[in-house]
Amino acid sequence: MADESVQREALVAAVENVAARIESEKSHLTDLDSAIGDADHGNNMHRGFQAVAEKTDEFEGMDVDEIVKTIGTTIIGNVGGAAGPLYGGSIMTASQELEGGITAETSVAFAEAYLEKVKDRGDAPVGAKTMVDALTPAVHTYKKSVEHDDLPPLTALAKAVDAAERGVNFTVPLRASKGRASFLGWRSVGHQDPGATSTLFILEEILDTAGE
Amino acid sequence: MADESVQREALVAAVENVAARIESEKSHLTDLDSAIGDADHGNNMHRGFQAVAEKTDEFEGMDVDEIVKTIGTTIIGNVGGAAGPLYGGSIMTASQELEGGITAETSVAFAEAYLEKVKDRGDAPVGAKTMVDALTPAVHTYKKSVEHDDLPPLTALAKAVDAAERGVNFTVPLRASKGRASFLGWRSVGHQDPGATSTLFILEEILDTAGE
Amino acid sequence: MKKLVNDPSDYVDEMLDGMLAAYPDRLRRLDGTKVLVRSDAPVDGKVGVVSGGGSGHEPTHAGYIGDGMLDGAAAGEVFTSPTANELNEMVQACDAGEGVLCVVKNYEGDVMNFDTAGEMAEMEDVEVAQVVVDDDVAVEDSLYTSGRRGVCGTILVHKAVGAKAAAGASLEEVQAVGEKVVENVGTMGVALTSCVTPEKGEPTFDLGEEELELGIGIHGEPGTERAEMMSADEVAEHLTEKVLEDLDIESGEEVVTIVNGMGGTPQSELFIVNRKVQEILDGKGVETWDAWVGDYMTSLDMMGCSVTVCRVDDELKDLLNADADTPALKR
Amino acid sequence: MKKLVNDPSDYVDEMLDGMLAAYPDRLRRLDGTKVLVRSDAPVDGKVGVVSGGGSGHEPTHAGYIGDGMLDGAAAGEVFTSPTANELNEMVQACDAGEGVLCVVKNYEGDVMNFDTAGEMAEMEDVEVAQVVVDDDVAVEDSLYTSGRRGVCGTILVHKAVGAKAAAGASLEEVQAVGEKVVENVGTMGVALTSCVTPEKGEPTFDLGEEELELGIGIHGEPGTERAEMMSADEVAEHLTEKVLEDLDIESGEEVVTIVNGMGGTPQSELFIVNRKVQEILDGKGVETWDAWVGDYMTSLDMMGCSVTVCRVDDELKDLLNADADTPALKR
Ligand SMILES: Nc1ncnc2c1ncn2[C@@H]1O[C@H](COP(=O)(O)OP(=O)(O)O)[C@@H](O)[C@H]1O
Ligand SMILES: Nc1ncnc2c1ncn2[C@@H]1O[C@H](COP(=O)(O)OP(=O)(O)O)[C@@H](O)[C@H]1O
Ligand SMILES: [Mg+2]
Ligand SMILES: [Mg+2]
Ligand SMILES: [Mg+2]
Ligand SMILES: [Mg+2]
Repeated sequence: MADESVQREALVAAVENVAARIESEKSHLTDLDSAIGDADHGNNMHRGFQAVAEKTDEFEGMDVDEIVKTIGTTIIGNVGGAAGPLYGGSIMTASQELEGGITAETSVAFAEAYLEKVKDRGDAPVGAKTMVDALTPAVHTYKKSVEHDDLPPLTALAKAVDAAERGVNFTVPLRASKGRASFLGWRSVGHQDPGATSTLFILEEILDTAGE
Repeated sequence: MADESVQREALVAAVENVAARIESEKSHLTDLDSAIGDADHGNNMHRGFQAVAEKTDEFEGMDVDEIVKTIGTTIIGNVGGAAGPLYGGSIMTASQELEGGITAETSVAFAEAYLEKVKDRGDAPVGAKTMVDALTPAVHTYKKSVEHDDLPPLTALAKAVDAAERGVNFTVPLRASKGRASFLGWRSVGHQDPGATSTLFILEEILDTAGE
Repeated sequence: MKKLVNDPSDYVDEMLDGMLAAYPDRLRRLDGTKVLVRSDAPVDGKVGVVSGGGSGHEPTHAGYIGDGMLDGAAAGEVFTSPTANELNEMVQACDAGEGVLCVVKNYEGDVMNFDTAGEMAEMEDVEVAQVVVDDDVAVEDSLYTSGRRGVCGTILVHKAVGAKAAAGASLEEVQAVGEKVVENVGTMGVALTSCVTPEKGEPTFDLGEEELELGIGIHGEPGTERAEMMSADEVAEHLTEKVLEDLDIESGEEVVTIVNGMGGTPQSELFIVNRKVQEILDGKGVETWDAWVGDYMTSLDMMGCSVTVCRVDDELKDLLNADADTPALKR
Repeated sequence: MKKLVNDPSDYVDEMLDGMLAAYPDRLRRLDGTKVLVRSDAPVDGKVGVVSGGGSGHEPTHAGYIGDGMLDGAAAGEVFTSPTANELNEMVQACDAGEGVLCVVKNYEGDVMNFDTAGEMAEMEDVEVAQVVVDDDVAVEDSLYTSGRRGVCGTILVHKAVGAKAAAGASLEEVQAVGEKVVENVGTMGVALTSCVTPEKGEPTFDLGEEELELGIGIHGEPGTERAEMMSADEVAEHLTEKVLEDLDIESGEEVVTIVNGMGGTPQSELFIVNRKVQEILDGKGVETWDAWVGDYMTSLDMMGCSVTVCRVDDELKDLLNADADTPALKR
């Protein structure tokens, strides 16, 4: 396990990469939200990760779990909408699992806690056409890869990203039963869920950062 | 000079022809008014002459001057805008000249009185880019043709129509100084005045009716 | 045409019926006309105050009928002055023997029809006076125009003369107050889009994605100048500076301002403009005594706004602040 | 983009500053937030009543701050719920020790953020209660949706709970009145055009010249159904029948109605729709006790309208009629 300052640097790099990715996907995410929502998901995510990126100076000297918690509260305090509490609140709660730093073990615990909290807050089952559809296969795959197949975390994460992508594709043919898209009834079928998509982008950037 | 009932029939025919012409030119007149006014001249004129056309039953038994007066008051009561008082009020006032029926002489007096009243009400000199620019040459030509050249009224009227048309064309290159078009300043240059145009249409129909 | 409309030729008629259905206790329609009056008109012992003009400027005119403002409002067809006949009927219905003040916007059609109506009413022994509003500073008042247009400043005239009449003033006094407002008020407007009249069904003028029209009136007529699209702050600056200059307003003076929406512009944008208008006035040491923001005098669905500034003294402040109870304005 | 706007990311901020500039005596902004409160908040001895949600619905929410309605309103970004942090600050600023009622529109974002804010405030010993408004009858409340949306009926909740709180009722009583309105109110909306958000700068959805969207919400989201363009009467019929059926309103009952504009539709058209709405109610023997017509809950510059019907009893009539003094609504 790498020491704290290496982990801190990795977190900063991850935050910067995610923020940059969200920035470049801003209008893509908003367009997805236009089709079945209210055309703000790109702006919401962008506002949140800009705020987080501006906080990286403060991370110096913080423990890893504190840093992650700060990321969560910053998102809560800047995003609003459904994405704010779902992303921010879940990161904040799950950050407790990272006490003592990021290991293969704590990362699995974090992922599980995060998923749990999203489902708890949003009350969306799998198949409701939400971020849960990207998250669930990703977390299941990550846990199985680490705990049962004994794969190194980086390999496990790559598999998780792959799983998330399938989840995103899975949302397309579904009728939404949660979130704004549910107001459209059958008309939501055929469109990709924005929140699942942003979840995938974030996982991809974490994987990229971890690979470096 | 034809007897009263022939004149009455001619008036009814003229009203019907004018109403039909205005109906077919409605959107043309409104388009002209869109460019330098408020896009209602066609509707205004149409509303007025429809109302007049619906009154022709009542003409039975009226004297010619009474009929013309009724045409004027009907226009006043149905048109509104600038066109209502200008057309309707002037017809009403000038109708006095037709006491005893339409002759070459009374028709000239009517035309002069009508022009006088329009100028009086609207206070527009020639060259202000209004109906006055069509009306003035028409009335001048009509009077000269009848009184000085001893032409038959029908020939004189044909010349007047020709004069009105020159007046309409004359409005195009002018800057408006009266009416809504004056609010546009120099931007009114290059557009044809709607009121001058409707004046020409009416004169053309009167000529056509008189020719029959 | 993107409109909630049935037969376009019933537009004004059905709009008035819809107003009556909303305010059955407040409003009454004169039979066979497009004139609405207070249900209790004429009001005993009070000078009547009436207005009118083309439709399409809602809530102007009938929205301002009620205690402390108008006794009657005549609705013409869209953007077309009402006929003299209907104006005359309105004047007569609003006369309680104290005379009637007509608030007229300076358009030749309106002026000519109100003039004729006044003559008709006077033949029936009704005392009639007029205030002609011409607050639009975009148009020069010169030999080359038919004068300045009456636009959003008219609302302040309605409010002031209505309050004066409600206070029991004479026809002459009510008229004098109206003229005081007219002398001290200026307005300038901008359009981001044309409006669509129900009869025509298409935009009155074409405006590119990156263009706007400055110096527009309220009838969908093109403005005095076409310009490149501007930011809200630039628009606010352009309009406010032009009005202040025209009125010659100086540091230390008190004013009331209106940021008026043309119908299709959301309130949020009007507030963004108001922010800048007040910043400009502040910077010049002009004191805003009251700031109105909203749709007071519109052009159907046009996007855009106008800025009105009116110099106020104690009398006008009292009158603008006085009680009013109308569908569109309550104080 | 045809908007009076500067940097789109300053949209909400500058709008709020513009409101403050218009109502400096009435409103106050909580430092560093997008929350406006009554300048005298918290009001001694009174239950606090607050609301909030995304911006773009003006005059909702801050336009309803004042005597007899809201004590505070939190503005999120356009169509985005405010953050829990800001909602919490609002709740605390509006608590005079009698507790605070939060009026929440039923969107997952709003509900989650208000929930979190409530928990935060309760940790500071503020008693918090909620009324969740879900009046949109277009959406089925079923396993297949996240429930019904809160739309224009929210205004009646604001009015009723605001009046109840002003009358000195307890938090529980105020909440109960809110729930009574929620049980008796239904709304259905139609869009003739999409709206354009300042950040996106383009229509949220495309709609052909001859199409409309039925069953829309107030966030520019597409509706439940696309249909061919209809006349005003057909639109009124469609919306009204659907609401009446859902509420099971019968002959002899009394209701208040709202014909609400979505922002880009002129008032004249709303009155044309109101005419037909009242004709339909009349035909069914339903008695309209009061009819509201105007822009109460908008979607930026969207063209379209919604029809709200709310069954009223004596208590609700008293509360809806009670004095209110806010920028957007006075009684
Ligand atoms: N109840 C829910 N549970 C899980 N995810 C949800 C829920 N509601 C919405 N989401 C996710 O949030 C995304 C929308 O986020 P965003 O557009 O930022 O917020 P809003 O819907 O408030 O405008 C959706 O695409 C969906 O993935
Ligand atoms: N002062 C005036 N004198 C003479 N004609 C005028 C005057 N003002 C307007 N007009 C004529 O009226 C026409 C416009 O009529 P119309 O569109 O029906 O009324 P409005 O201008 O009230 O909308 C103009 O084209 C012009 O010919
Ligand atoms: Mg969204
Ligand atoms: Mg015209
Ligand atoms: Mg006109
Ligand atoms: Mg949103």
